[in-house]
Amino acid sequence: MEANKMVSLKDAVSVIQDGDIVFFGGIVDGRRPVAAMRELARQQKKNLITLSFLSVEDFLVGAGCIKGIRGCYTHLGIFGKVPCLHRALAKNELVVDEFGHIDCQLQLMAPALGLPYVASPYCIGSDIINPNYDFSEKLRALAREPERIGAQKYIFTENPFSPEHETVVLVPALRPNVAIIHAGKIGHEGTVRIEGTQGLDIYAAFAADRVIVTAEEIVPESYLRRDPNRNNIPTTQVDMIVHVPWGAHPTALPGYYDMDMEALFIYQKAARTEEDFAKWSDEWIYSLSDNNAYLEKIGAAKMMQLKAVEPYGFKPRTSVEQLG
Amino acid sequence: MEANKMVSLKDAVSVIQDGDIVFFGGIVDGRRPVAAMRELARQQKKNLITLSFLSVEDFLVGAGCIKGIRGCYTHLGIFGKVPCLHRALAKNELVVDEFGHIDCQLQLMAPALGLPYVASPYCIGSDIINPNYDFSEKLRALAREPERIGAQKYIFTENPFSPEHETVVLVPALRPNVAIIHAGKIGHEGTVRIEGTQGLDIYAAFAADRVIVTAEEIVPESYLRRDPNRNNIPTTQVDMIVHVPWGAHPTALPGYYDMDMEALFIYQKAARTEEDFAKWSDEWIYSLSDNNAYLEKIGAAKMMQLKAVEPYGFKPRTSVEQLG
Amino acid sequence: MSENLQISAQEKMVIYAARQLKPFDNKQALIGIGLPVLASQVAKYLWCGGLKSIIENGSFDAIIAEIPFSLFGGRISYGCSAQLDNGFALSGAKRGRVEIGFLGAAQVDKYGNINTTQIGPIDNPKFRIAGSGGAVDIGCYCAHTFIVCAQSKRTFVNQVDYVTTPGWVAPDNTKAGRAWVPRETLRLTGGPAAIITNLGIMKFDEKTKEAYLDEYYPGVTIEQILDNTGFDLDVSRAREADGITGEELTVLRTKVDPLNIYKTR
Amino acid sequence: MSENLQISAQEKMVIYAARQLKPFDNKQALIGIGLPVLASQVAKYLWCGGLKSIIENGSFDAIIAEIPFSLFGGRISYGCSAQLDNGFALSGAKRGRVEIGFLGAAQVDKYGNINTTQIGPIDNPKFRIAGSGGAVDIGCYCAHTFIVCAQSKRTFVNQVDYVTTPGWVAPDNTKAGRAWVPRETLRLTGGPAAIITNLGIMKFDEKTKEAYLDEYYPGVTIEQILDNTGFDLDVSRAREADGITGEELTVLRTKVDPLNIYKTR
Repeated sequence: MEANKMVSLKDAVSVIQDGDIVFFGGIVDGRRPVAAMRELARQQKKNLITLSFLSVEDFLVGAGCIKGIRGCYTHLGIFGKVPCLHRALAKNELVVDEFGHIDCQLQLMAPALGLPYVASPYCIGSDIINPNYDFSEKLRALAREPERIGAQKYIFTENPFSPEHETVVLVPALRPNVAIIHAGKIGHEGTVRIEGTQGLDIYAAFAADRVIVTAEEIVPESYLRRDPNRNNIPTTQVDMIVHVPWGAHPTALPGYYDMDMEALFIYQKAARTEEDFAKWSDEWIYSLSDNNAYLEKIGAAKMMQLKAVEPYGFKPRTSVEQLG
Repeated sequence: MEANKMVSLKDAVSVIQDGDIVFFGGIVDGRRPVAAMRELARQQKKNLITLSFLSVEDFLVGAGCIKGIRGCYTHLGIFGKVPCLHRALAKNELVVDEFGHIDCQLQLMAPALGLPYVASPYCIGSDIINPNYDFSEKLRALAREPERIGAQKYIFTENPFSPEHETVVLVPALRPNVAIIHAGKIGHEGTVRIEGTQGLDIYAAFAADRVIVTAEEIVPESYLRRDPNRNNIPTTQVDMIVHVPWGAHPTALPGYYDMDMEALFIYQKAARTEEDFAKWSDEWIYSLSDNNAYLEKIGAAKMMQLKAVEPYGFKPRTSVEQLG
Repeated sequence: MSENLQISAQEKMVIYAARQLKPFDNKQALIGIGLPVLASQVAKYLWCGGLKSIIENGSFDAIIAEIPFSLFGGRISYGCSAQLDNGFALSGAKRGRVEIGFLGAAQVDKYGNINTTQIGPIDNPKFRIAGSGGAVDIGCYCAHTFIVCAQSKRTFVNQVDYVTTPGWVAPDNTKAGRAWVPRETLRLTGGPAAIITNLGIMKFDEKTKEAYLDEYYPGVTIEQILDNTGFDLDVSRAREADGITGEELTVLRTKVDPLNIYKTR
Repeated sequence: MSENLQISAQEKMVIYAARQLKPFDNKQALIGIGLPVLASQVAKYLWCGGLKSIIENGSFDAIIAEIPFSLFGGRISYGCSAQLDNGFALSGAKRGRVEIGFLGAAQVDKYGNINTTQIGPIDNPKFRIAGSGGAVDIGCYCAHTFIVCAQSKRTFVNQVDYVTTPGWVAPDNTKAGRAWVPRETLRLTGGPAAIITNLGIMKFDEKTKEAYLDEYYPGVTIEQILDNTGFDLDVSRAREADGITGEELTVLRTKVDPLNIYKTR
C-alpha cells in the first residue's frame, strides 16, 4: 500500500541535521521555500551549507544557521544587498565559495544522473576558477558528511577527444542531504507540478537524499496524472509533503501570488543592523508559532492585493484591458 | 519580423546532405518521424549516420541511405528483427557502433549544454566499452564532417575527485547535423508540445545544427504559450516546420493514434527478402508521391480504427467502462 | 488446488517472477516490456500495491491501465506520475532509489552475465541480436536484478558470447586483456538476484557467485532442468516451488491481461 | 526635435542600448534584469520585432507583457515559448544560437572585463558585491556582449579587482601565475561589443582590444567622459551620437514602461 508522506512542517524540517547540505528550490525572489526556511531558524539548525543562490535566506545567515554557500549569486535582486551575509563575511563567520551559474546546475545534474563529475567549458577566463578562491576545504570542515563535497572545487584537465587538447574544467557532483522545494500543486502521493521558473529544482530533487516539498495545494494524484508531461517531479523522488499556503511569501509564486515588495524592502532595511534584524526576526519568525500565525501576520488584505490573476500568473499593475 | 519557418516535407528533407549525422525523434515504435524517413528514401540520401535506436528506419538501411548507427538498440520491438539491417551487416555494408542507453542521452546532452564530453559510470563490466568494438573510425569515414565524431568512442580515465580514483568512462559530445522530430502540436513560430514519451528529442533539438519538426497540427502560438511549462522545445531551436498528419504512422503517437501493428508486421515480413522488400518499398514509399497519397494508402477506416481516445491517449482494446 | 489447473510455461514465468517482488512493496522497479510488465502488474494486484514501476522512457510510477506492446506509446505514459526523460529513469539504479530491475536475455551464464547483443566468438561474431537498450544501465547498478527468460542449452551457456549486461563476474574492458573480475572490483553495485525461467528459479551462491537451482516448478524434474542448462548447475539446494494458486492465475488472466495479448495461455 | 526633450540619464542608457540591437532582428539575445529588459523591449517595438529574448531562468522567446522586477516571477514566464531550465538558456552562447548578451557591471576595465563579485585587491578583498549570476556563462561565449552601466572613475577602472566575466584580455586561472592573455588563447568566443553608459558608447579596437570612445551623447562633452573614466581612453574616433527621437522616447515611456517602474524618468 501507498505510504503516507504528509507531515507537519516542523516534523519535515526536523530531519535536517547540523552540517547538512541543503538545497532550497526556486531562484532569488521566485518560488523560494521561505516558510521552511523560517522553521529552520526556529529549530536553530547549525552549520548548514546551501547552494546556488542566497537571497531571502539571508535571515538564516543572521540566525546562525547557514555557514557556507557554494553558489553564483548572493544578493536580494532589485532590493539590494543581503545584509546578514555581508555582516557575517566581515566577521569571517561565513564561507562563500563562488561558482558559475551553469556549473551550479551541473553539480546537481551530475548526481541526478549518477555521474561523478562534469566537464565544463564555463568560467574559463574568470576568477571564479582562481584556485586561491577554492574554499572546498572550508566547506568540508562545516559539513556533517564532508565527502559529499569534492576535495577541490574545480580540477583543470585537457579534452582528450580534441586534437587541440583544450583546457576543460571538471565540476564535481554534489549530493545535497536534503532538498526543500515549494510548489503550487502536489498530488497526495507526491507528484509535483511547478508553474513558471523551474530553476534547478528537478535536478536537486533527483540528486538529494531526501526531498521535502511544501505546497500551496494538495490535490488528488489523479488530477495531476491526467497530464504527466506537465508534471516536474515524480512521486518516487518525494519523501515528505507539507501543506503550507503562501509558503513562498514574500517571494513570488507564479500562478498564485506576486512577490511582496514591501515585505522585502522592510527586511532589507531591517537586516542592516543587528538590533533591527533581531526585532525583525522576533516579529516575523520567532513570535509566530506556525504558518497560520504567519498568514494572519501577512493579513488577508495584503494577500488579496498580491494574488495572481488568470491567465497571467501575476497580478497586473495596469488594467487587464491595457495589458491585453 | 518573424521569419516564416513553414516548408514542404520535400524542401525540409532536401537540406540533409550525404554523410550527415541525423537524429530521428521518438523511440523504437513511438512518435518516430516516419514520413520524413520515407522522404529521405525518395531523395536517396547516402552515407547517413543515425543515433540511439534503429527500428522502423530499417527501410532506410534497405534503401541504402543509412550506413552507420551509434546506438543502443536495433530491433523492431515485439515485431522482431530489423531485416534490412541484418542483411546489410552480413554484407558488411553497415556500421553498428554499440552504445549504452544513458550514454545515448549523454552524447546529446553534452552538446545541448555546450559540454565537450561527459564522465559516465555506465557500461563498465560490459563489452559495449570493449575497445575492439570501437567503430568511431568507420563512422568518421562515412561522415561528411568527421570531426563531429570523437576519434574514440569511449576514453577511460580516473575520477580525480575521488580518493579511490575509480575508473570512469568519458563519452564525447556528438552534434547531429540535423534533428528530425515528429510532434502532435507545433505553434506557427515553432513552439513544440510533445505528448507522452519525450525520448532524447529535447537534447537533440538543442544539440543539432538544424532542427526539422513535422507535426500533426500547426496551431496558433498563443494557444501553446498559455502554458509554457508544458512545452518541450522553444521556437528558438526550430528551423523548419512541416505539416504532416499521421507523420509517425505506423508508429504510435500518444494522444493521436496507436501503432499500426498490422503495417509493422507486414513490413517485418516483407523486409526479410530483397525481392519482397523492393515490392514493399515501391508500394509504400516510391509509388506514393506525397503524404496525401500515403494517407489514402493507409485508408480512412484504418485511421479511425487506430485513433486515440480521450483521456487515454491510446485506443483502448476493451470498452472504456471496463478500463475505467 | 493448483495441480488441476492448466498453466502454460509462459504463465509460470510471469507468476513466479511476480512472486519475487513480494518483499518489495513501496520499492521502485525498472520494468521492461513483455513478461516483466505482466509480472509487475500481478505483484501489484496481489502483494505490493505500493510498488513503483519506472519505465526506461521516463514514465515514473506508471499505472499501466492496459498492457502495452511498446514501452514508448500512450499505454505507458497514461496516468503515470511524471513523464520525464530516459536518463532520469535509467539512472535510478546508480542513484540508489531504484532497487529492482527486470531484464530479458538471449544468453545468460552461470554468473548472470546477459547477452542481448550478438552470437558467436567475441573476436568473430556470427550475427547480431538487438543490443542493450537500457539493460546495461539497469543491470550495472540495480540492487536486485531479475532475469526472465526461457531455459535451454542455447540460452543457458557456460559463458556468454558477449557481455551486454554484467553479472557477478564480468570482463574488465577498461584495461587490456579483458580479464574477468568480480563486479565489486569494477565498483558495480547490486547484481543478479535470480533467473526465472519456464522450469524453475536459479539464484546465486553468496560465495562462489555461481547460479544454483533454488526451486523447480511442480511437474518439472531436476533432470529436465539440467538437460536445459549449458553450465554446471548446483542442484543440491533445490526444492519444489509452491504451486501456482487459483488466485494468482485469476489475477493474471482476468485483471492483468484479460485479452491474452501476450499469448501466455 | 530631440534637443527639446527632457531626457534622463537612465533613459539615454536604455535607448542607446536598444539601438545596438538594430542589426539583430530575428537573432537571439540573453537579457538580464533592469535596463537590459527595457532596452530589448524598446528595440522590439521599433526595429526588430523578431528579436528573441531568452532569460537565464529558462524562459525562451519571452514576450514580457509587463516589465518585471524579477527574472524569476510570473512576468518572465507568461507567454514565452517554452519554460525550460537555466542550463538550456545560459548555454545558448556556447552552443552558438544565442549571439547577444546584455550585462551590467560594478567595475569594467579597458578590455571589457566585468567585476560584479568583490572590491579590493585580489589577494585581500575588502567587500563582496553580488557574484556572477549567469553573467560569466553569457560573457564567455556570446558573439556580442553589451555592457550597460553608469560611467564614473569608480566603475571605469584600469583593471578590475576581480574578473567575474572575461573581456578581451583576461586572466588564465587554469595555469599558475594568473597571466593575462587574449580571450582567443582561452578559446573563448565572441566578446564585449560595446559599453553603453549614461554619457556615451565605448567600443573596442580591433587590434589593441582596448576600449575607445565611439559616440558621446548630445549635450555631453568628451572632457566629461574622460573625467569619468579611470583608464586611458582613445577619443580620437569619437563622434556625437544621433539625438534620441521623440518616437524612441514615446515607445519607452508609453509602451515599454508606462508606469515608470524603473524610475528612468
